[in-house]
Amino acid sequence: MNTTKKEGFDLAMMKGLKKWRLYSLLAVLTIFLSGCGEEYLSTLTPAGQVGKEQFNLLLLSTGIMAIVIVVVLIIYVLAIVKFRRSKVGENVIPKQVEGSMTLEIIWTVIPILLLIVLAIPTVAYTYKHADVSGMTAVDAEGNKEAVTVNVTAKLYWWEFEYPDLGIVTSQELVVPTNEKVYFNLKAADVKHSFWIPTAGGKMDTNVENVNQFYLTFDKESAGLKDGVFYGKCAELCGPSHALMDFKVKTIDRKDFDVWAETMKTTEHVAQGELATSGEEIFTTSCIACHATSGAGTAGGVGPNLATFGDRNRVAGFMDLTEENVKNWINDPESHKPGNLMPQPEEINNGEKFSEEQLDALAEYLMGLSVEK
Amino acid sequence: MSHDAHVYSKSQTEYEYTRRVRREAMRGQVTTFAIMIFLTLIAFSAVAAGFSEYFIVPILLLLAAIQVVLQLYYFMHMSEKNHGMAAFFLYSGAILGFTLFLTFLTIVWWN
Amino acid sequence: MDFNTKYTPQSWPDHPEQVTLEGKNKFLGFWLFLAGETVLFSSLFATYLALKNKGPSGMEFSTQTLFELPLVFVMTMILLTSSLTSVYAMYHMKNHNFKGMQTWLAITVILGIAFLCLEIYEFNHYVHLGFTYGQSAFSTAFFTLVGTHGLHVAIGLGWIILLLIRNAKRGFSLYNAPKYYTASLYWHFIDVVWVFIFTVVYLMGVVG
Amino acid sequence: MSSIAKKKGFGASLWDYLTTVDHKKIAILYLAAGGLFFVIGGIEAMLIRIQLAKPDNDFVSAGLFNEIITMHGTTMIFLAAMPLLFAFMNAVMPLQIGARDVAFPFLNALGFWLFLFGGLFLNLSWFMGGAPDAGWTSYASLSLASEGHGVDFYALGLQVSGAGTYIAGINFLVTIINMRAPGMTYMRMPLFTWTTFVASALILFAFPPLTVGLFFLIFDRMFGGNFFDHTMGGNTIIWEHLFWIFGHPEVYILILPAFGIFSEIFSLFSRKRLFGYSSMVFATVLIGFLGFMVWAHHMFTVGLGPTANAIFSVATMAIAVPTGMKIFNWLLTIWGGSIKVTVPMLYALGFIPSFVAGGVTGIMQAAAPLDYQLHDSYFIVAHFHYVIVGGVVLAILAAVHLYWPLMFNQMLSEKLGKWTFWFFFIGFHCTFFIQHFLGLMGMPRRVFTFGADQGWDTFNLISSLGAILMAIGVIILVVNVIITIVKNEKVGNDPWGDGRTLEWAIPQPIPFYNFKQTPLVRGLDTFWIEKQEGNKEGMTYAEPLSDIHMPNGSIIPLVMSFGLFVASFGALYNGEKDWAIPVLVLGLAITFASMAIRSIKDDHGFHVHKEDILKNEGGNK
Ligand code: HEA
Ligand code: HEA
Ligand code: HEC
Ligand code: CUA
Ligand SMILES: [Cu+2]
Repeated sequence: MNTTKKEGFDLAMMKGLKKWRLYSLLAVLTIFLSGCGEEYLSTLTPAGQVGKEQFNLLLLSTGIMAIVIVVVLIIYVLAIVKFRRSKVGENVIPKQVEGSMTLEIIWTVIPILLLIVLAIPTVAYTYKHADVSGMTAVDAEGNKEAVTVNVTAKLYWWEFEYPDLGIVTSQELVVPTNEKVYFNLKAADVKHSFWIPTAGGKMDTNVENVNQFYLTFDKESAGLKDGVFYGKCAELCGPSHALMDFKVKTIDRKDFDVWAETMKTTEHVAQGELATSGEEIFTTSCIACHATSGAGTAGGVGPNLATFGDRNRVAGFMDLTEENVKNWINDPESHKPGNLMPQPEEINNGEKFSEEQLDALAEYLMGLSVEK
Repeated sequence: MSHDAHVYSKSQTEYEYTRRVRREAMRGQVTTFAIMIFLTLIAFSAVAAGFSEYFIVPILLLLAAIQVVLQLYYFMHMSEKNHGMAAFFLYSGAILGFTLFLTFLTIVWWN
Repeated sequence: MDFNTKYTPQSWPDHPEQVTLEGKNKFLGFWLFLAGETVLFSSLFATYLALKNKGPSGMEFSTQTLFELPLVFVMTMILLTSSLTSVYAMYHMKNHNFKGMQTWLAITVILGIAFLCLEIYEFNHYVHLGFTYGQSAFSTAFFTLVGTHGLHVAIGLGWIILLLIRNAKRGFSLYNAPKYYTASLYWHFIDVVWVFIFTVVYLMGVVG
Repeated sequence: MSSIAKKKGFGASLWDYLTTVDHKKIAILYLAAGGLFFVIGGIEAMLIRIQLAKPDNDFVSAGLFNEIITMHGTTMIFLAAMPLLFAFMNAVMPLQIGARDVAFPFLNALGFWLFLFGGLFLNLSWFMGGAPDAGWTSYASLSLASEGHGVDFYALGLQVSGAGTYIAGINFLVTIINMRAPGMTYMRMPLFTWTTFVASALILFAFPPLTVGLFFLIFDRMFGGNFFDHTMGGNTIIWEHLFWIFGHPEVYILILPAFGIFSEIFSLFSRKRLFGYSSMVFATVLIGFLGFMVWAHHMFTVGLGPTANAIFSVATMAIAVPTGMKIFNWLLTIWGGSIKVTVPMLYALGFIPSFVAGGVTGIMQAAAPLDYQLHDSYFIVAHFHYVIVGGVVLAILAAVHLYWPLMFNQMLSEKLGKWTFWFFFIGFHCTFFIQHFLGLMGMPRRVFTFGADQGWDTFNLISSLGAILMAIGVIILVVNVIITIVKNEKVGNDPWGDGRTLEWAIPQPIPFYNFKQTPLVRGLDTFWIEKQEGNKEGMTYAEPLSDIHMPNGSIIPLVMSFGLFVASFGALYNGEKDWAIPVLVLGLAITFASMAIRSIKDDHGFHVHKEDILKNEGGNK
């Protein structure tokens, strides 16, 4: 929060406002605003440079708007108090004033000035936040410097491909901290929108083109309540739009490299009898849609499950418990209306999975991990 | 309506005068038409002749614009008085339409 | 003064379409309508430009290969001429020459029908080539833009024919003069749109 | 024809309304239909708030929730707010400019019936397999993917009712340009007339892109077109542009008449000339103009690129300037006046802080990088309800009270009116203020439910409780209306005592031909001028008493609209039912046949004779 205050201050300085009066206003606002919302979800607790800059813009604009509102309210209250008919007398005919040139000029010029103050950082940030030129930068050996993630939004889940690392995951985005992470965004079916409130504003995933932008993550997610930041789909995309959540794990660059490496190399082996029988069912019924290896490219029909055991949600929104995994497999439709995972009857010869089969599948799936 | 104009009969000279004015105006219209045909011919033959695209497209648009102005001002009498509001709204519409062109040519894109 | 007042060429007002309040309203309202139509067609044109030559991968049709200029040229000439004939009709209306007006409008109608037949022929031809409405975004946009114009022609024809028949026995009045006048405005507007169609769709399409 | 005051049976009155071309009766039709749709949209809003009152609620299902929000937005904007404003435009504007009726009475009726049948068609979707569920914006990829016929109902229903709106727009424009009474120069027109004028101009230009967009959607969904199907080369962004080129002006179509209504109220109940009249007019026109240059601010996150975003950001911010001019001019109007806090004035006073709060959040959203955060979050929901409910709906409620005596020659109860106001006003702030924070706290809009772990519970509950207060307010209003109608106490003209404009000068009940002689306008606030100069009658006349020419009523508008209603069913079931195409053809045939009949059958109207006019002096004699 200290940095936020400082940046709010810098911004104000930069634009040469009545410095410290605005500063104190902004400070108060900051404290007030960050009072609400959850740390892992709120735009008011930004955890990355883009989010912070947008938060500064929020503070600056709120400050300006507060000035406007106060001015209006003062005139308004005075007018109502002073000029009630009960005060001025029942039969008074007020002077029929036509208008005032001076006043007109004042209330044209002052708003224009206020807007200019807002417009300058707006335009500057607009260009800054759209600058993805660093995406293609390479180091001396010709390796890409920055992490690029290809995000594909699908009904109702997210696929994250790391093209330069040759790995793919889903539902849970893993990114290194303190550097720019670039995103290529697109949708596979209908339009969605990719939003990590704490990291910065959203970008739509369109069906006919690839959008690009970047975010930075300054804070490791390990200390958060669930150990992750929340991500959201922000464009209405069908019945389960509300449930199209994803999670973001931010780790430092060293850990990230380790993670990427294990993703590429880990071949999963089922541990124990139950899990092995689960694997069997899985390879007959599920493997057609779900990959279990982290190496690969985008284009899965269903989420890649290589890191399933490391996640903290099932299907993006239910707590990761054995119970929920079973419930999900047993009846995806009732949990996430309209989603594209078939009901068990469709993949299990017209029958529901038995309790044992579900147990086995759950055991197997919970064991899928690259971190443990 | 209660306040319509009164029937007013022109005198013979007045009448003949207006007829003559109209006839001349009609001749003007035929000239306009000839110009329009001529412009169309230029446009089509320019394309048939196969000049370069960058040369031809502006010319085509210019020719079209001239034709439209001729239609509006002569055939549709926008040059006559009493068309102020009509012109105002038509041009507003045209300007908006132009903005639409610009937009659709710039910020609708392809994969 | 009444709608039913009979006029002589001498007493016939200079702007018979704008003498009554109803006429004035119709006149202005129609121009406003045309202003709205301008935006409507602009939207169609803009969409057409955005979707021109766009289709499923491997689409074989393009503006360069599809369009045939001679036919379009003939259509253009016909429509332009019909604009002139309707100017003649209005000329006769001002001169209080009812027969003249009806005759010229009838010629306009015939030209309009000829135009429409050629357009139908053209569409039919494309469909036979396989360039159907649902073939690609390009085909959809093309048929919608040009077809909307064609629909306007058809409506204009219906309107003028109705006027011709309706008033054949009645002659001029201040009641129908504005109707004739606005119908002719409409017809010119159709021509204006066509100027853009033959320029933007056909000529610029063939060029590239 | 001249037997006006005779008591009629129910059947006759009904027929009278079905065939009327009188702007005053059409106003009542708009008021009734718009009011009905407002209640329907309000009930949908209540369902939304009930569902969101607590986390993980299952009061409605996910799919149904999407239908509800879509229908709520669509109904409120197209079928409630706009028609209600049309009601007052019809009732008041011709009187304000001293006209006998609108320019095209027949088209006026046609516009209403098109709107009504379009609205009915849209709402029939509830009973015919499901309502549209792609949001009121119906973004193309989703609206093409949406199953069932919901979106078809949306596209066809809006097409039909949109045609009605378009017609109404042209009608008002021509009326104002051509039919002002002698002396009523443009710069003497009351502000409500001015805002009607500019809003109508916006309709003229904003509806064609919507029409085109809806046709594209209809073609794509029902007739095999490919406008938005990207696998066939189509492009969904075209829909977004077309929708917002319409959609942004649309919000000014709503707010400008509201501004007009408040301008009338402020000056009337302050007994003072509107401060800065000419700059108010200028601001209205400027807002209308700028309204067309900013649509892409709804598309900042689409990926149009920084240059487009920067341009549209700055252009959007510019709208604060003319709007601010208006706000300050209103403040200066009451400043130095003699403020009487009647119910309409109460709404006007409530409007100022509410609308300013909503307007400034609009400016915040206009800052593109900030909007990346705010877009599609509850912050947006808060913004637009602040401007729409705090601006448009308050204006409509104010106008109901203000113009009730003009339309019905009765006065709504001031006491109940104040109760309505306070419930509605407090409920409104309670519901929507808190939503700003929900948005900032990461809550996306259009979510049918939310998890308990996200910190949104309390605020959502507060929001839902506020909505209940609003509903109570509305119910009190309904009660008020019923009581007033039953009591039926006549009040005569100028019931507020301080009327300034021509509509208050006309005797009550207003004769169907309005002014027996066209009035002469001698300045801004012409009625006020006449009263100040001691003119008892309140009007000077520009012409001697003579016969009045009036149009005949006609059932054709209704039949014509009904034809399109029928045709819509045909289009909807195209390719699915055998009878679809025949029904489509039948419907269009009905419409075109009625059009032909209309143009073949001369309808010269009738004359009201001088003697009858003299016999039929209005209520204040
Ligand atoms: C009546 C309806 C109405 C009105 C009047 C407005 C008015 C404004 N709106 Fe709003 N808007 C909507 C209805 C309306 N809006 C709706 C329905 C949506 C959502 C649609 C959807 O997605 O479903 C929306 C969405 C919307 C967005 C898109 C947000 C997003 O989806 O990401 C934006 C972005 O710029 C915006 C901006 C504005 C602005 C700048 C104004 C301005 O006109 C406001 C101007 C007024 C003031 C600023 C206050 C008074 C001024 C002063 C006192 C002077 C001094 C002020 C300053 C110096 C700031 N609106
Ligand atoms: C004119 C426009 C208008 C109006 C007036 C309103 C009025 C209200 N709106 Fe809404 N709203 C929109 C336009 C409007 N809205 C739009 C365009 C959307 C976006 C849709 C979309 O995303 O696609 C939206 C979305 C929207 C949402 C977000 C949904 C979502 O994103 O998930 C919410 C949630 O709180 C909401 C609530 C309300 C409430 C509580 C009211 C209240 O003010 C309503 C008050 C009225 C009543 C409460 C009437 C109650 C009547 C009764 C209870 C019956 C009495 C009956 C008899 C006596 C017979 N609206
Ligand atoms: C036709 C393809 C398909 C088949 C077959 C299929 N699934 Fe899925 N599965 C999906 C899709 C699509 C999703 C994403 C659903 C969503 O979140 O909207 C999914 C999601 C899941 C999830 C949640 C993933 C996460 O990241 O949280 C689990 C667990 C799962 N499936 C397990 C299974 C099991 C076990 C089977 C076999 C018994 C199976 N799936 C068969 C398509 C399939
Ligand atoms: Cu995906 Cu909403
Ligand atoms: Cu907008």
